[in-house]
Amino acid sequence: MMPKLPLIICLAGRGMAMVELEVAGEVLVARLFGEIDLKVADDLRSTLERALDNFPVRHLVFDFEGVSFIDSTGLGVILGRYKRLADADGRLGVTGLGLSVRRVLELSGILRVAEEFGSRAEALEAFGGGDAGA
Amino acid sequence: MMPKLPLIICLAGRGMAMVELEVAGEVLVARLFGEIDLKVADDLRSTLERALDNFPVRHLVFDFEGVSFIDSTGLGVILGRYKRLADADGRLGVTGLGLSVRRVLELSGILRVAEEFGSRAEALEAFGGGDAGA
Amino acid sequence: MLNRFRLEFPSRPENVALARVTVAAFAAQLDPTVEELNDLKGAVSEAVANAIVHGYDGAPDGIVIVEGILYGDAIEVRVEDSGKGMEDVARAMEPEFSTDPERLGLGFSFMQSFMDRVEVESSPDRGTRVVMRKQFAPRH
Amino acid sequence: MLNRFRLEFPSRPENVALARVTVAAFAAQLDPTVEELNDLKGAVSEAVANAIVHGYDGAPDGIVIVEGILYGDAIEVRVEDSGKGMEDVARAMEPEFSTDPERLGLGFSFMQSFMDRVEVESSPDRGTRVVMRKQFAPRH
Ligand SMILES: Nc1ncnc2c1ncn2[C@@H]1O[C@H](COP(=O)(O)OP(=O)(O)O)[C@@H](O)[C@H]1O
Ligand SMILES: Nc1ncnc2c1ncn2[C@@H]1O[C@H](COP(=O)(O)OP(=O)(O)O)[C@@H](O)[C@H]1O
Repeated sequence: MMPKLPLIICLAGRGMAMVELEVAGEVLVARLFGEIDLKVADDLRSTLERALDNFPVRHLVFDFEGVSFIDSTGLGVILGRYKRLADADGRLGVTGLGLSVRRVLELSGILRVAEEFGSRAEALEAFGGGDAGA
Repeated sequence: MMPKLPLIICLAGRGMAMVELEVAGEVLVARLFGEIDLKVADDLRSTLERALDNFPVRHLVFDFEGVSFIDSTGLGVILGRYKRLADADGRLGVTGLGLSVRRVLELSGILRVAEEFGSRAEALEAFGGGDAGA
Repeated sequence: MLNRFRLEFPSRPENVALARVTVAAFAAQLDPTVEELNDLKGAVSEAVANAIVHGYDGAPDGIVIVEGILYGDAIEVRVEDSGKGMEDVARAMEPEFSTDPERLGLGFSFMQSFMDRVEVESSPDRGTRVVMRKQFAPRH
Repeated sequence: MLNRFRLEFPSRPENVALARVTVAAFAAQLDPTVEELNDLKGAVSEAVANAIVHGYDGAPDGIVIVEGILYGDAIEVRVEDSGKGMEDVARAMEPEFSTDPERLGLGFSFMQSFMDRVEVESSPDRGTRVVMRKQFAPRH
């Protein structure tokens, strides 16, 4: 059994959390916040990579509830991390899609690859991640 | 007895109400909205002047609750209208002061001239404007 | 005279948001819907990110110029860099074409989805200009 | 290289808000408090309104230039017009001095209250430049 990872908070610039990560079993859950664009892309990428390097993650869940804006640079970071897992039958879950986020997820085709859930808890249940994030 | 004036709504630019006026007895009550700067100054001035021309107003009440920003141009419009009434013992009431509005009202000295009230209704009661705006 | 603005800033990642906000504040004069404003911000974000990432290869000291012009109920936005430019604009604009494996190659597609018209002028070593236009639904 | 921007727009009343929003979005990179941001917006509003109302006598086709530069935790904002300028800057900056009876003459006083430093260069028929600086409380 994997221990539940203590919350990792990654700060974007001065004091604003841009992502909070939690590992539950084989699922990495990332709650995104604010504007996900070029400004935070490098930090977000390396934060996610570090988590994937250090934990035996199979599936990814992104919670966009706190996201006010995301562009193709931000989506590239997400899809890039998912590609690491896709070959090993990894699944990609998304939740918390506001109007503008849904629009770009649709345009990018991510909504055809990802499974949408009503909450992080539902995603975790579907992906077998136990009760974390509930 | 003055009839209670039907609500006058003045539109600033495209669709945004910048001021709503109501005359109750001898009191003109102006609810301001949005950003009160050079963009709306001329319209606001002429709207207030028209009301002062057409009704026997003695006292003025400004409700800033809906105001997100005001600068010295906006304050000038308010003080200018009050000057018309000050010689005839007119009173100036203000209400709904958020932090930023309070700051500029203080800096401008208006808070030394004006009486602050907890609501439009309280201002009207103090100025003898009857029950309008309650 | 039509209303317009010109904004210049160095090619730093944090200025993508500056460009978005400025264009949105300018467009707000046309009282657009939330969706129209989101689309506009999305298009600006793509074009400015491209200027920084591709035009200047991520170097923070290039100059990016964003201009906006209001024509009636329409807005034109131009995003310009003096960076490395492109050999083949048509190719670059194909969906999922990217010279950077970390990127999706969807920037131009997004701009085209968000705006009514997107024109790109570019020449190698001289730079790139993206001219976009969007007609807002009349609000009168 | 320090981060900076330069914004140009015609002297139309609706562009006072554009200048406020752009400066605020730029300053947001320093993560200022709401009060600091309000002060900054207030100062910009006063300087830009002056450029339009006094510098260009309300004509909408003058060019106003707003620049911002970040120095550590401080911001410098410059507002420039090529309008009619002033003979006597010291006099103009006195509280309640105004050449327009409809105005309060408090614009420069407000700028001085809102910012740490305000410098004005002006020459008749050439124009006016207001340079303001504000140090934000360190947020680290
Ligand atoms: N401003 C620019 N300067 C130079 N090349 C550019 C510029 N904008 C786009 N390109 C080229 O066009 C390609 C496609 O751009 P785009 O559709 O935005 O996708 P992406 O940015 O994801 O690569 C880029 O990979 C790049 O090679
Ligand atoms: N940009 C400018 N160009 C020309 N004159 C100016 C400019 N800014 C200010 N002034 C002059 O300085 C005076 C005082 O300015 P200020 O303190 O802002 O008060 P107000 O704008 O209310 O008159 C103005 O009345 C005007 O004569």
